[in-house]
Amino acid sequence: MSNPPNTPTSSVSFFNNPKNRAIIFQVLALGFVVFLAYYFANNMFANIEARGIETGFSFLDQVAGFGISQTLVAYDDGSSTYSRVFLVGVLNTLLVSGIAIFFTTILGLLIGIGRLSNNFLVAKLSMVYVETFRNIPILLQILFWYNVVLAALPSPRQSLSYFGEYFLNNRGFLMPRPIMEDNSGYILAALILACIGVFFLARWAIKRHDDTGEEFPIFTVGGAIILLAPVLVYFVAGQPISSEIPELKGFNFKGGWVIIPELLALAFALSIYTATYIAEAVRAGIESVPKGQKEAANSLGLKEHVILRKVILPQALRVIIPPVINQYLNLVKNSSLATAIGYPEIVTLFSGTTLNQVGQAIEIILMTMAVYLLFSIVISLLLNWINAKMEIKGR
Amino acid sequence: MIRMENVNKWYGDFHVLKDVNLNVKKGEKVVICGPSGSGKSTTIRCLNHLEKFQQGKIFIGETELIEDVKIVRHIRSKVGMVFQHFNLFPHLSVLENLVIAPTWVHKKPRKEAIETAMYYLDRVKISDQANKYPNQLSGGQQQRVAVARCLCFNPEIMLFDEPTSALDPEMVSEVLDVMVELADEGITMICVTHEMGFAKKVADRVIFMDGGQIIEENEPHTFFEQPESDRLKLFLDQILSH
Amino acid sequence: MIRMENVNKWYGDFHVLKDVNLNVKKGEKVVICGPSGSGKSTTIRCLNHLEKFQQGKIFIGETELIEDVKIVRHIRSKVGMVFQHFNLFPHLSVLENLVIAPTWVHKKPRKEAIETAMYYLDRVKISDQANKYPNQLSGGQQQRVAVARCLCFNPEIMLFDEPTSALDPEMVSEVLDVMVELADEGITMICVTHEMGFAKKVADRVIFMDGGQIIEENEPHTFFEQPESDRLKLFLDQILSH
Amino acid sequence: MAIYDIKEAKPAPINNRGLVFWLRKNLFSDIKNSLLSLFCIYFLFITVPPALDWLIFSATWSGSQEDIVKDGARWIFIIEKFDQFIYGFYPENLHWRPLFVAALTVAFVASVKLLNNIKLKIVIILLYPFVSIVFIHGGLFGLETVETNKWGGLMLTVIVAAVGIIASFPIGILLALGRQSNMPIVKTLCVGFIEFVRGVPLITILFMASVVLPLFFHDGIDFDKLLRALIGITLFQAAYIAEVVRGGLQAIPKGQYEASESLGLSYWQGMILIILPQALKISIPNLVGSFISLFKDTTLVLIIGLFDILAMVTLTNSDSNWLGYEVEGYVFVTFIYWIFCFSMSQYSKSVERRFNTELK
Amino acid sequence: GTLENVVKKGELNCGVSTGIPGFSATNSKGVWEGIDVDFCKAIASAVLGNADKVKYIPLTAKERFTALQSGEIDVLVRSSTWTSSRDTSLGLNFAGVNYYDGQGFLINKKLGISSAKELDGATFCIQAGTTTELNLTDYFKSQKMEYKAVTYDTSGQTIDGFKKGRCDAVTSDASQLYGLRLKMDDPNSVMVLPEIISKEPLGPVVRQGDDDWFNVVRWSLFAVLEAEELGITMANVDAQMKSDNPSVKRLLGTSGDAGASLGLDAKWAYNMIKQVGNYGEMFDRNVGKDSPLNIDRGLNKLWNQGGLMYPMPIR
Ligand SMILES: Nc1ncnc2c1ncn2[C@@H]1O[C@H](COP(=O)(O)OP(=O)(O)OP(=O)(O)O)[C@@H](O)[C@H]1O
Ligand SMILES: Nc1ncnc2c1ncn2[C@@H]1O[C@H](COP(=O)(O)OP(=O)(O)OP(=O)(O)O)[C@@H](O)[C@H]1O
Ligand SMILES: [Mg+2]
Ligand SMILES: [Mg+2]
Repeated sequence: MSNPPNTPTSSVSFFNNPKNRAIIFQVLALGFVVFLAYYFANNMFANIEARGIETGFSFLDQVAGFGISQTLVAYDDGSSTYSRVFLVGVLNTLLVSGIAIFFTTILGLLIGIGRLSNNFLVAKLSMVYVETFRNIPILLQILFWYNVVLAALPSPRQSLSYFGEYFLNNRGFLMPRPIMEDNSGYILAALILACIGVFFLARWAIKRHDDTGEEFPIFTVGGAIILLAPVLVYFVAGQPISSEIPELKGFNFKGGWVIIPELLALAFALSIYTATYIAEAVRAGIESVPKGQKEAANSLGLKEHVILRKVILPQALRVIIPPVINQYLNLVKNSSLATAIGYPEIVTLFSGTTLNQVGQAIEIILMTMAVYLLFSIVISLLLNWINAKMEIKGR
Repeated sequence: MIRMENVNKWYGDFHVLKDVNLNVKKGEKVVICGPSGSGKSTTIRCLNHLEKFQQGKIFIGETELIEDVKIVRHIRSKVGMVFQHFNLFPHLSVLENLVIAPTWVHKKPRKEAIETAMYYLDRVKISDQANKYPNQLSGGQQQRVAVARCLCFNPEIMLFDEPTSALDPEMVSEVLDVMVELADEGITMICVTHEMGFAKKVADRVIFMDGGQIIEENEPHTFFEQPESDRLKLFLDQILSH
Repeated sequence: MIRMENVNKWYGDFHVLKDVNLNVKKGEKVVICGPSGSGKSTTIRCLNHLEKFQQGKIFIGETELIEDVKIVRHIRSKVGMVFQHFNLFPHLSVLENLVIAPTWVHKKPRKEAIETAMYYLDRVKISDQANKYPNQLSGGQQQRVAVARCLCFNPEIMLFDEPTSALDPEMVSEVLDVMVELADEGITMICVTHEMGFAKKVADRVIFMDGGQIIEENEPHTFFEQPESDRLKLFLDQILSH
Repeated sequence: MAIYDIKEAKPAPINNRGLVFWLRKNLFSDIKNSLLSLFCIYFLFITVPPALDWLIFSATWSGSQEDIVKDGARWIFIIEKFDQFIYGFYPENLHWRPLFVAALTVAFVASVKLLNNIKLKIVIILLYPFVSIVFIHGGLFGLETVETNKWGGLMLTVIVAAVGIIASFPIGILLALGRQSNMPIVKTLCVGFIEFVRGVPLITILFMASVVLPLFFHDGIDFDKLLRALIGITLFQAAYIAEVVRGGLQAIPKGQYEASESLGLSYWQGMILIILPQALKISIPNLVGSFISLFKDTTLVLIIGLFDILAMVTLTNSDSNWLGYEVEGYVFVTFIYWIFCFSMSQYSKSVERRFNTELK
Repeated sequence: GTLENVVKKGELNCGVSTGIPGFSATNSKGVWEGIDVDFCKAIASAVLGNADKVKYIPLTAKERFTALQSGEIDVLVRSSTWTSSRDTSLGLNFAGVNYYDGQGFLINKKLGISSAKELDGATFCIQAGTTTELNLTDYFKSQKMEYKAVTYDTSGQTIDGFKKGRCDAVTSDASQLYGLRLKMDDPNSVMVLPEIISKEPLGPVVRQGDDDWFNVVRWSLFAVLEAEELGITMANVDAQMKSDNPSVKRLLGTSGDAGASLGLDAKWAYNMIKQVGNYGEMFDRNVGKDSPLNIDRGLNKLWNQGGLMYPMPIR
């Protein structure tokens, strides 16, 4: 039962130990990367030095001195600085992304459901939609829609007018700007109160359902309260909001709010393009719920809306949401293509105009990239959180 | 309790159910068997309107089954169905699976619904699993949950579509036990199954379907011992030699 | 041939192997059995360094098994392993599966490797399947290919990890036959299996593991007929009643 | 108790068959559906005939600008500028060279698919890019050099996409392996690179490549603009490929790694012989998907002043003899892109289907 | 330095625009033409003796300076305005002025105005990253008027936006406006307003800190101007080689060492004039009276004819 123990061949060669190998390899890799970084940085500084290019972020405090066609925060072309330009760009990116995300979600949802429709035409048209717009580069679509939008709209003097307060022309879509007067605070208060009220109403409705099984139409009632309360207060408080109606003065409209055509075209193109991906995600999500689930719910006698809310959606959303959020991120990144049609978002304003006026390419491009990285980090954190929340147990 | 009168159904041009006539009295237990594709599932799925049919009439109790949302829902609340793959809701705990129909369909208070649910879970002997999720249970346990889910709204009729065929052999007898127990309580029951032991033990009547029609029906003893039609003989040969 | 000295292994905080001592002589055939999770797989996976261990020593032949790329590769070329799920390479034909190690690890000329491969395929009686792909073979045939793949580099020791448990009952005896034949040729063999018939027939020694340690070892007759420890008695009861 | 006669199958009732039934079932099953159908029909009615009319029936297909009488598309513009759309500024007398490379590519794909001899395959695979570059760029074997600033049009689009995918492939695989490895530093570096690149838009990377990259090198080192764009695109694509390949690697059962280890294969042998062939095979549909994205993204080189097919359309539109033909140009480019992308996506779907049936 | 590099490569990398008619644009055969292009050619013939040894690198406005800084191009001839900040903080040097320009407005005649002062509240199409953007702000601030700007990436897009009615006016260097006007479907429906709101001296740019190369570019410019002043043209340059005029002899290299001190061939100026012509010829051919643009020479006349073009003496 025993072999005499031989002296083990334990002269471990240093390089044959996998641990050592891993360490050596990693040190080499790290060294290579550090060297590369050093080499680039070194060249960069040498080049910058040799060519007398300024460095640092002091340019952010200089006055920019150019006009921007859409600014969400106060911006004065004679006195605002480049840091303000940066902020304007970021906000404009967020604005167009937000609008596009809103519409692409609705459109994608409709098309995705449409693809599963038992109406032959709806299903086929949805498919054609997806296969068409998904296979055309987004840049081409942006250029195309911009040209179409501009070509289709009339000049300011021939504006299409709605209710005498809303106007559509090739300078954009104009609408009245609300002007808050003294008592307008009450309206805001009413809105907030209504929201709080509806929140408690919803809790009460759930409790009542738990206690008695009676359903309460919380969506209709809640929606009505949130809508009606501010309106009511508006009249009670003596109509404290007036509006500044856009007016044709000279060759342009003055006053009011305006949505510029670049924003329209960009939001439109982004929505249409991204919706194809969202539609596919929605379809995959709904198809991922086995047919038996619906049958089982039916055989329990559940109503259609309860089936949708309690059985189908919770399972489908789990599959739908991650790809959809990734598409949101893609949409934000694609909004950078606005530079082709001159919508003033971060890339146009900062990597474009500012870069050219200031000439500090490295700082400016890094700052631009940092903005997008920040977006993507926030979105992936959100995604992880949602994934963790929606996980089905026991899989 | 259940009356099917000359029910005909087509899938496109394919004639699946041919003049099916079936009468089941209150408390009766009927087993349906037959080769694969003979229309057994389709027949019982017609009974709670999971499938539409094109000709004929079906009555559940006094009510005729017509395409009307209210009536369909009313009938479904009287008819419980247990599927081959159980179709539990994987995102809900066992308890929630049981509570969902009573609270949303029968407007029961949640507390009451939970009590009932626990009662039935107890009856199928898995009340200790109430807070687990379906995927954490074995096949046999899942099947019991499915049975309990139906029982929760106290149906007058239970339909079973091959409730044991997806189970490991050990589980089969477990589930059959539950069904036998149910049968003893006098509930009306239609069961598609090939478990001959079960048929012999509890069925009042066994029905043999083939090619979309009822070929032969009889009480179990005669059915198995003295089959009349050739097709049934052939079929019994096959499953018994097995 | 194989010597394990006080081998200890932890997964995180979980102590999987507790002071395992094992001596296997050249040509000896050892069967390891024990309940699920008792550390059987872990033990034999340590022998060709698929798992690391934290304490103790293992000698294969004269060589101590240490973390050194060369030595590990040397030892692996002496030790063949057959997995429960065979782990054939599905993208390679049967012949390529057999040829890959000799040509790439042992630097044999391809022609020679093919000859050896055909020889061993012949020995496991599937030389006619040489050009098929693993997925086109039955479980039993796949298992034979896995055995042949090991034999191709002429190992001194063969390890089997439950080689039959993924097979249909008919296949089991087929595969066991191949193993018996191998055993007769005098190769050293360690086999994790619950096939008691096999153990009785070929094993020189049977080892019972539980909770990460060796509880009892004996020659087969005594092992099965006069188990000493209570745990083994219980275990044998279970598997025999089954 | 009872035994019944066997009945013949009857045809379905008339209201359950035929065109009328099909229409009822698929288009007019209830009021909501009927409304939807009517809306769709109306929509098709107002869009399809005018579109077809503009595209085909009223279009001008030949002749000169003076001959345009009809109100439809003026395809003569496309025909006139066709060579520029395809070859950019590539010298006219040398157009046979890109054409030859196109033919070569077909032959290459065919031979890789059909040949069985692995060694020959590898030789061909290694030789192909080299031969293609020599033919397009020239400068060797007595071929006249054609500078990259003369490349343009569809040719440039295809080159950018092809180089992007070919060059990014090995880098992507290395990144994927790095991300899967258990060496913390290597892993961190790879994860950092991948996530960074995936987090920023391609055009910022292109800006970086076109504007900043030259600052990173010594004075003497002078990269071609196209080359810099290609470097940017390759790094970008590599990060996406890495994620696709990682998906494939994760799908390979652990047993495959163990088996290759237990046979004594080293890490790289195991990877190259056992794991990667399987992982890449399952990744094919996703690889094609990421290739389609890249192909679409090539349009962005327009923004850094390279003249791909889309940029050629904008450029040819500033020819003062041919003003106002953007629409035809855009439609043409749209069509080209659509054909390419759609056929690729159909291909990847067919591959996916084949895998699904092969799965056992 | 750059000079040696260019000689070694045998080719001049010249940065031009992506399409400004008359300055640098491709013709229908895809060949580059324009006054800026001609100046590239002139430098190439001075340095390499061959006007065709130029590699044109089309650049958008925002790429141009970085391309020069990074060494991608040897010289930038892309209608770039000479300003103090560009000359100092961008690390660039302007070698001279090859076109005196000013910013003007292009409007649709339908607007019915005749002066820029009536443009209060108008929307302008402009190109990103140019001095135009800044001047516009200054001008409207000083006039206490309001305006809106739509900023595009390239001049092509700018004029497209104008064509489609996105803006009331295009503002840009006046010279460009004439070119852009030709891009309209009906050039007569638009007009250039008389006001010039800024000084736009356009000239070739080189990197700072490379004086040899700077000299070559600067004196190439002076040489073509000097040639015009001396009446040396493409057609008569061979005959002028025999001229006794000392200035001509110094310029054409038959006496003196102007070429050598620049590090160039003695026939450097001869090559330029022979292959590209003098400044007047370049001007007339590309933007002046022999071109569709038909721009008046105005400030770009020689000093002795009432203009600002004043070549420094070559001696
Ligand atoms: N949606 C459908 N469309 C067309 N044919 C169908 C459809 N569903 C079922 N069938 C056909 O109808 C016939 C009856 O199906 P059914 O499921 O009722 O058979 P079954 O007797 O339950 O068989 P099994 O024992 O296999 O469950 C089969 O031939 C089947 O192929
Ligand atoms: N990677 C791991 N991490 C943590 N614990 C593990 C890991 N692999 C195995 N174990 C645990 O180690 C113990 C021994 O596992 P091992 O696979 O050796 O058991 P076994 O005797 O082969 O069982 P079986 O008969 O089921 O194959 C088990 O309790 C198992 O849960
Ligand atoms: Mg069935
Ligand atoms: Mg095991």
